[in-house]
Amino acid sequence: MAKKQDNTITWDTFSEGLWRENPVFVMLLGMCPVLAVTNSAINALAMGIATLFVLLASGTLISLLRNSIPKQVRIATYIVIIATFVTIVDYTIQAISLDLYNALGAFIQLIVANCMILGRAEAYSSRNPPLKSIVNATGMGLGFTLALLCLGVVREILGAGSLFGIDLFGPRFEPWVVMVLPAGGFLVLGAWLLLFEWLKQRKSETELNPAAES
Amino acid sequence: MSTPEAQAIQPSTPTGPMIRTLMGIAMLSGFLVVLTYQLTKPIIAENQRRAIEAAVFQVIPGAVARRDFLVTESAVTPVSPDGPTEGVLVYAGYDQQGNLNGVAAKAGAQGYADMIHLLYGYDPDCECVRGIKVLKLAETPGLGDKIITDANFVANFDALEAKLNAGGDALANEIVTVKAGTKQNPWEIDAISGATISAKAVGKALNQSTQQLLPQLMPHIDVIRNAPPPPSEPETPDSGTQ
Amino acid sequence: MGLFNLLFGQKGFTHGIHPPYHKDTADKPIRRLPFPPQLVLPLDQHIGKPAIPLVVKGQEVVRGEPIAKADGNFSVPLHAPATGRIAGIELMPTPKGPKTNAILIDVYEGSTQEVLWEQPREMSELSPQEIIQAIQDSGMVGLGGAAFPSHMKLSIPPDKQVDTLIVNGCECEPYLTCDHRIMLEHPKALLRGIRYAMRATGTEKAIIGIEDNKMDAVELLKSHLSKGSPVEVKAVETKYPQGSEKMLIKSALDREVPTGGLPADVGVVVNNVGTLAGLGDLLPKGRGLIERVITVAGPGIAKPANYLVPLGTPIRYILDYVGYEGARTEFILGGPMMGPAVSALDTPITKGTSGLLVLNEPSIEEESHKIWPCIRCARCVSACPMHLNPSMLGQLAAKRKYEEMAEEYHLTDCFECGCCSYVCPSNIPLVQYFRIAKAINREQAA
Amino acid sequence: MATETLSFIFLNAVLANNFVLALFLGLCPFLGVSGKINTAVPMGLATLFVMLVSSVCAFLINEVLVAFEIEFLRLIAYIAVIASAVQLVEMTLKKFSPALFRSLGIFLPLITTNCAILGLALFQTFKEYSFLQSLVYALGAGVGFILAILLMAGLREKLELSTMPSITQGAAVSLMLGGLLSLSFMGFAGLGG
Amino acid sequence: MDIEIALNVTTAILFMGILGLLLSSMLVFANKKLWVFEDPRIDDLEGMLPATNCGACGSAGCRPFAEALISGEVTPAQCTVSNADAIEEIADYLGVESGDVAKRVARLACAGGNHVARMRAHYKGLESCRAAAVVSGGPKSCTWGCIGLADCADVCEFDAITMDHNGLPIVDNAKCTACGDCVDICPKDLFSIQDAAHRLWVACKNLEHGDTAENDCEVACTACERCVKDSPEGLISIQDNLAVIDYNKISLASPIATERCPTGAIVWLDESLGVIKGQQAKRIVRKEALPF
Amino acid sequence: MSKKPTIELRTSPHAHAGEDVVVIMRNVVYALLPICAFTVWQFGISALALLVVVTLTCLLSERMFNALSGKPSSLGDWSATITGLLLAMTLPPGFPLWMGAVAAFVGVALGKAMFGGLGMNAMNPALIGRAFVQAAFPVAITTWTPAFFDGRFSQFIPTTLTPPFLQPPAVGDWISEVTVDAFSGATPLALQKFEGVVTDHMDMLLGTTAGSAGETSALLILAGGLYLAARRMLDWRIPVLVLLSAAVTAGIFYMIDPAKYPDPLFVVLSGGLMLGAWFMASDMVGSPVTPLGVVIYAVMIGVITVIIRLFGGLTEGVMYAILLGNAATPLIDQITQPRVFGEQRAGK
Ligand SMILES: Cc1cc2nc3c(=O)[nH]c(=O)nc-3n(C[C@H](O)[C@H](O)[C@H](O)COP(=O)(O)O)c2cc1C
Ligand SMILES: Cc1cc2nc3c(=O)[nH]c(=O)nc-3n(C[C@H](O)[C@H](O)[C@H](O)COP(=O)(O)O)c2cc1C
Ligand SMILES: Cc1cc2nc3c(=O)[nH]c(=O)nc-3n(C[C@H](O)[C@H](O)[C@H](O)COP(=O)(O)O)c2cc1C
Ligand SMILES: Cc1cc2nc3c(=O)[nH]c(=O)nc-3n(C[C@H](O)[C@H](O)[C@H](O)CO)c2cc1C
Ligand code: SF4
Ligand code: SF4
Ligand code: SF4
Ligand code: SF4
Ligand code: FES
Repeated sequence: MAKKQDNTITWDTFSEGLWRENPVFVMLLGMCPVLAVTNSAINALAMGIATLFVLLASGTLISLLRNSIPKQVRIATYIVIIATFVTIVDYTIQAISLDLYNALGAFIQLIVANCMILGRAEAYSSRNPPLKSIVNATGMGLGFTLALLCLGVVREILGAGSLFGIDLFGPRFEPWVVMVLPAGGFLVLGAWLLLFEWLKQRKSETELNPAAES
Repeated sequence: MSTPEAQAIQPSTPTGPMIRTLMGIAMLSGFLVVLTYQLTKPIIAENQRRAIEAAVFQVIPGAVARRDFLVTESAVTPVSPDGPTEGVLVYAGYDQQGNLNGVAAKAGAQGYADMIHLLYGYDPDCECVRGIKVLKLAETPGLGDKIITDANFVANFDALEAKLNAGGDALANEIVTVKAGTKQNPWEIDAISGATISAKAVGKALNQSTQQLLPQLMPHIDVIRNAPPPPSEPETPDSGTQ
Repeated sequence: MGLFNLLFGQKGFTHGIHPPYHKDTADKPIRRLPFPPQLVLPLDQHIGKPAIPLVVKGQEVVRGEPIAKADGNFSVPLHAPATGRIAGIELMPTPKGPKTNAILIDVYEGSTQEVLWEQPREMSELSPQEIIQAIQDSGMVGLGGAAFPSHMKLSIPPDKQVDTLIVNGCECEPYLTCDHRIMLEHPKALLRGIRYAMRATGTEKAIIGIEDNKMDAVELLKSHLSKGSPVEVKAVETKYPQGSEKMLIKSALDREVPTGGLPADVGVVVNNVGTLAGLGDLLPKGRGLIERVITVAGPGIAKPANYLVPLGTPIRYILDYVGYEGARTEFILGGPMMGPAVSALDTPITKGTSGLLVLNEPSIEEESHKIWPCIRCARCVSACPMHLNPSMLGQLAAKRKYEEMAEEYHLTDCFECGCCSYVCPSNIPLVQYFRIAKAINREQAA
Repeated sequence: MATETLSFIFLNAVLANNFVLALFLGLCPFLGVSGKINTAVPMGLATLFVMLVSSVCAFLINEVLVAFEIEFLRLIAYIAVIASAVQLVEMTLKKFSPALFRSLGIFLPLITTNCAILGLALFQTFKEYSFLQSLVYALGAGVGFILAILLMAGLREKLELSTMPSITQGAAVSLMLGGLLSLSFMGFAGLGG
Repeated sequence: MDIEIALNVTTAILFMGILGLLLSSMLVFANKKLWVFEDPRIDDLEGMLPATNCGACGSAGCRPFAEALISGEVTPAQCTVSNADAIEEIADYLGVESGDVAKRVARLACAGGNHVARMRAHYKGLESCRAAAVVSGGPKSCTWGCIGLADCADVCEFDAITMDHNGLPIVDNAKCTACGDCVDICPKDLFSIQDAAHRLWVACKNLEHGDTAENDCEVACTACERCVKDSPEGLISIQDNLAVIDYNKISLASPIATERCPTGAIVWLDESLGVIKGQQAKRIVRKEALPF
Repeated sequence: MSKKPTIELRTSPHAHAGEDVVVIMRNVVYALLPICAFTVWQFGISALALLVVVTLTCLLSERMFNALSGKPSSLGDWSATITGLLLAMTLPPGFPLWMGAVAAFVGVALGKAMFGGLGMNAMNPALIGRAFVQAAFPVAITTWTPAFFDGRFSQFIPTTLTPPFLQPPAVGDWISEVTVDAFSGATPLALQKFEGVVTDHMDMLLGTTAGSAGETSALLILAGGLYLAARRMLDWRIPVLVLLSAAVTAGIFYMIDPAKYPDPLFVVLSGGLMLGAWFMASDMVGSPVTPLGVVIYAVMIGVITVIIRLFGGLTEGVMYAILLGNAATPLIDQITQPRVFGEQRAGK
């Protein structure tokens, strides 16, 4: 783009990933982990943090190297860098807890293929200085984690009657098994999106209405 | 589409920098990854050992020490870095005194959603399965996972008969899963109503595995019985796992 | 294929509908209607270029005299339907939409209204070319409703071979009986007209297709035919839209007119019985088309019947004459399936008008149903004689995807018969949608 | 080495464990490119093609990795090789068959970094499939993807013509449809078990 | 043990090195041999365009317009949908002048709201002008006039058209991008795209004259020819009973032309005051619809 | 002319077959009522409560979504009533009422309202509701209770009145209390699949077996379906082809191994196939409009049903088969556009 380079870091640099350009709710990127591992809040959190780490680390490195990577090998380099950090995360999680590792399944490794990460590398880190990239990646990563949690919490509460593994409703609660199944993932995310759309429309209506009345 | 002059200029390919960058980055990655791998390897190995051990001790009541063996058609040999690599891996569990309490092996069968992988403990003395542990499960939570949580179902494996026939080439009675509440023989598994499929998969897995393993294992069971005590005394497992 | 075809082993067209026929006027002989005080004669009563007036305001004209001439080949002249004085050439409403120029004639009250202008000719001496010219001079257009200039239809382009003339006596529209009456009352004129048309087109064979609810007409016409006559009378299944030329050709000859094609592509010309009876009557006398038979019917009419009316009679006048009651009324020119409703009572009867149907309050209420969304019941699909997918077309139209309708769903093949709308339980005005779509596509193409 | 029969592997990948609807892989293109049947078809075909390519690549590389005992580099090696292979195919197409490129090729870059592809490569390795088994698995996964994306595209085209309330007109309805499809595919669970 | 690790590390690095070499060689090869030109600016420009693909610019959509921009066939300002900033950005990017295009808007040649124009019938069916128009030209007495069922407001993607309380569409000049959708949809061809700077306007299409026209609609052009006489020679003429303005001579126009119009069919459109009718146009105070 | 009439302008055709959506839908309800009545007679007040609660929830949800989207009430078109009745009929008679209400709400919300209401839905709302609760509460939805137990008109099945969000109690003890001979707790299908026991065909025809509330009496379903088919309110080809293709598929396997696979008549009479074929697969909203499409759709449903029944993890596959059929309908419609009259046949 022809836009002039703007190196100032603003609140927006950080917050756009949280809400305005939230990778999940707004951009619909990286959907697979979002739906696959959010059947419990703890998995969602772990996945979010892992992604955040990869986003941050690869973003930083790419931003640092951005001027010395020839355009033609750009993508290949980014992928290798991202894959490196994903492997690191993969082994780290195995070292921390095998149970968690088993619960997340192959999806840790699939972070490599998370469209969001390569997308951010391309669109942001390769064009901005490290500090700015870090701030932005943190925002994006947190936004992603937040979205995962939104799903994980709902799915765990309904699907297992617990939150972060803590039983909420006692043993007689009937869990809604569907929520932890694939279909539930789709439906809960769909429901969240509906909710946001509804809020958005209500907001724009209230913005319009006073004008119309006066 | 484009102006002629734009078409003419094919950007030159910076061969040197391209190769240098990609190779450099690749080697750097290789280094980083191998570093992580080496750093975490002992921890992960320890994690895995503990997980296996916990599972083995769980399915072999009373075991406190374990040794691994490879079962092949002709022999049973202890696992060692320079021993054979092919064969079925079994874990032998010994009690405090070094007596063989049982042998644990892996089994698997297609369940409702995906493969169910189990570890079961086989007691050569009573010729029965003494316990199972589900290693990997993708069944429906709340339904399929009853094969872990349902006490009645788990009780099936207190002593599930798996006796070889006279010829020693197959089970005397196939292990079968029967409808909940209709178990009559020691080689039958009472299914779980509502999760018949998962329960059947367990039965099928056990049947398949024992049918294949026992004819090879039993003739050589003494190799395991008489094996020297485990190389290094493992730390006493928590009492909870027993 | 319907039960009829199974039983009688006759090949017919598939799909179509069976609306209630209401042919109550079938036994009412054609009667003449008195002349109205003023006639309104639009210059474009036919498809093609409007005629060019030959008269000026204030001029006197006698009955039968040409008052407008054809503008080129794709046009026909107009003749004065009554003796009187030209009141002007003004914009007047027509059923087509915008007002168009029409010649107004103040009819002389005292006149005997004899036809005072004619040029008799000896038909047997005319060559096919001359017959065609005579037909154009008579101002004849398709009386079956389309008002397509008959001489154009009967001139077969040199690259086409036509072997059969099909005479359309189906009259499949409910209520209408004018064609039925013409067949019963003027069989001779009809057969004469058929002979002229066969000579003009050089066909060896003619088939008169009549729906089997008019067996009296079938018998009568058969009795007029000699053995070995090239003309054959064929009863076809009573089913709407049997009278559509594509369907009739399928039923009579088992030939399918290709999409976008004309009957001539399968070697056929189709003419309405009224058209041919008119030709049989007018050509020897050398007269112009100045009147036609229409069926006036419907629940709102006191004296439903078939009337011979001068062209240009405003429907207000007909209504006054036949007597009609009602406050909220729908006036339809033609049959209930295809006829357009008119928005002004000054609208005149034109060459293409085959009936005047009057629906008053109760019947209107019956028809005004709520529109529901398409429930995909597929009734329209199994009603459409053209085997289109009106359900899909309707849904696309509602979303204004007109191009897709034409390109992927054969919109252009729809001839607006109305079967789909008739059966639609959701009351979706499918045909209306299709007309809009076609209009817009036409405009876009232009 | 896994013992499953080829037909079981295929059917399982198409129906019971459909990559998109049961395993949650390849959702981005599934949601993104399912608006029209006309684009969903080439997308599906391109995915199938890439899956076959990457299945072969992954199998070969894995042999190398195992030989050198450097399995820990698997992820990097897989993704790098697959991405490059696909890019090579893409550029070759662009150069030598612009027509094919326009209909299929423009989807290739979208697919390269898509988790279904990598997932396939990893799963076939975890499951210790033989070469043939891997290929059949890839075929099944690809066909399953085509099935899912075609159904989705058909439904979405139909919805184009409906009068949906405004709040459901965005991405939400695609997800809901995905959910409903996923519910419907649950019927195949346990097939062959 | 340590040797093993060292070996492992070396293998790993070597492997990656070779892999990197292979991949980069491949990419080098690809870039040299398989390279196909595509102007990257097209994508950039497409990103800057509004992506409405409305076609008002005369191209088949935004991407073709971007291509035309690059080849210099068009100027950025010809995209009528982009706002001034966006056009500026595009011009900057290309290093060209944004170009000036006179603001054009859609204008309605009918003033016959339901308070002044008569209905001759009672239309029932689809609430759409197109639909009503295919039934005998619609229910309105004036068969040329606005049916008022809002097809134009429906199709306008820019929300530039609202229906007033008399059932007449009102164009918001600020929002109108002159895309022409309303021109296409109106079954009565009442809309046309006009220069916003043209002030003189005939808001009628009725081809009747005198009382007949006024019977249809109280604000119809009666073809009285007063505007023709009051204007400079040739600016206005009567064709088919309708006043027609020759916009080639628009510079001669002044509000004088509207002064003596008896019905107010010819109007002066003022930027701030809106529609101005002549002094002698009869005042219509009726607010509600005419009785049937 | 006496007085000046008001001219009405409407589009042609000015005649109409007269049978509108409401009439069709009302007749479907008529056809369903005998089945409902039989269900109540069979399972008592629990079934009645389920029917009422599910149908009312459907109606309320529909009304609520009408209000939310600012549309007029659409309860008058009876389609929500049909959804409710059919949904209730596919649930086990002792299904907890609160779960029934969830199913109804989800069915209307996800199955219908989300797409814009009547006619716009992609898949069968009743089955969406059922598929959802089947996935959410798989145990409850496979808990069957015996038909014609004593005291069914004075006593609820214990699971029926489970308080919202709680687990239904176990019914094993209660069943042995109310039944004299041992009730196996299984439907004919489950009996066949897991025990290899084939239920008497006559029992299934008459509906004296266990099963979902409304799927047990094949005879009444047939009668209702035939009534609608005779009045041309459903497309007879769909149910006939569904049943036929199911029977043929099953027949093939039966011929291969009669000991392992059930006979075709059993397949046709058991489970929800009858109800599904006559009342659900035939729902025109989710079925193709083209003649060839209808055939493909129906055969597909029949075959998938049998495949799931014989080889899948579940005992019954009709619901999934119909949902899949619905999902494939747009595609089927697209590829089976009929040959237009006069369109040149290839090679002719
Ligand atoms: C969403 C869903 C999940 C299911 N999950 C399992 C499962 O994990 N394990 C299982 O054995 N059956 C599962 N089933 C199948 C049935 O609950 C049950 O196996 C079947 O109806 C047999 O019933 P029975 O065990 O009472 O005879 C599931 C069914 C559904 C609808
Ligand atoms: C749906 C439909 C129904 C028609 N019904 C008749 C009819 O009943 N009788 C008739 O003469 N023409 C009918 N026509 C017109 C014929 O297709 C054909 O134009 C006419 O018979 C040609 O004769 P003509 O030019 O002499 O009018 C119908 C057309 C359509 C599209
Ligand atoms: C369908 C039909 C249409 C006719 N149209 C005309 C016509 O337009 N002009 C005409 O002079 N006679 C027409 N006739 C003939 C008249 O019925 C009849 O021959 C004529 O009115 C005799 O009246 P005359 O004694 O005034 O000649 C038509 C006949 C039929 C059957
Ligand atoms: C023959 C027939 C069968 C129907 N079957 C169903 C059904 O299975 N499920 C349902 O929700 N509605 C059914 N309906 C009603 C209606 O079509 C349904 O509410 C629509 O799917 C809602 O858009 C049926 C209607 C008819 C006429
Ligand atoms: S109006 Fe057109 S679409 Fe409808 S039935 Fe007739 S030909 Fe078919
Ligand atoms: S008849 Fe009407 S409701 Fe039925 S499919 Fe056709 S358009 Fe839809
Ligand atoms: S201007 Fe045309 S489209 Fe707009 S309301 Fe009037 S008639 Fe309808
Ligand atoms: S539709 Fe008409 S009013 Fe709306 S922007 Fe286009 S030209 Fe302007
Ligand atoms: S995250 Fe799986 S395809 Fe994008």
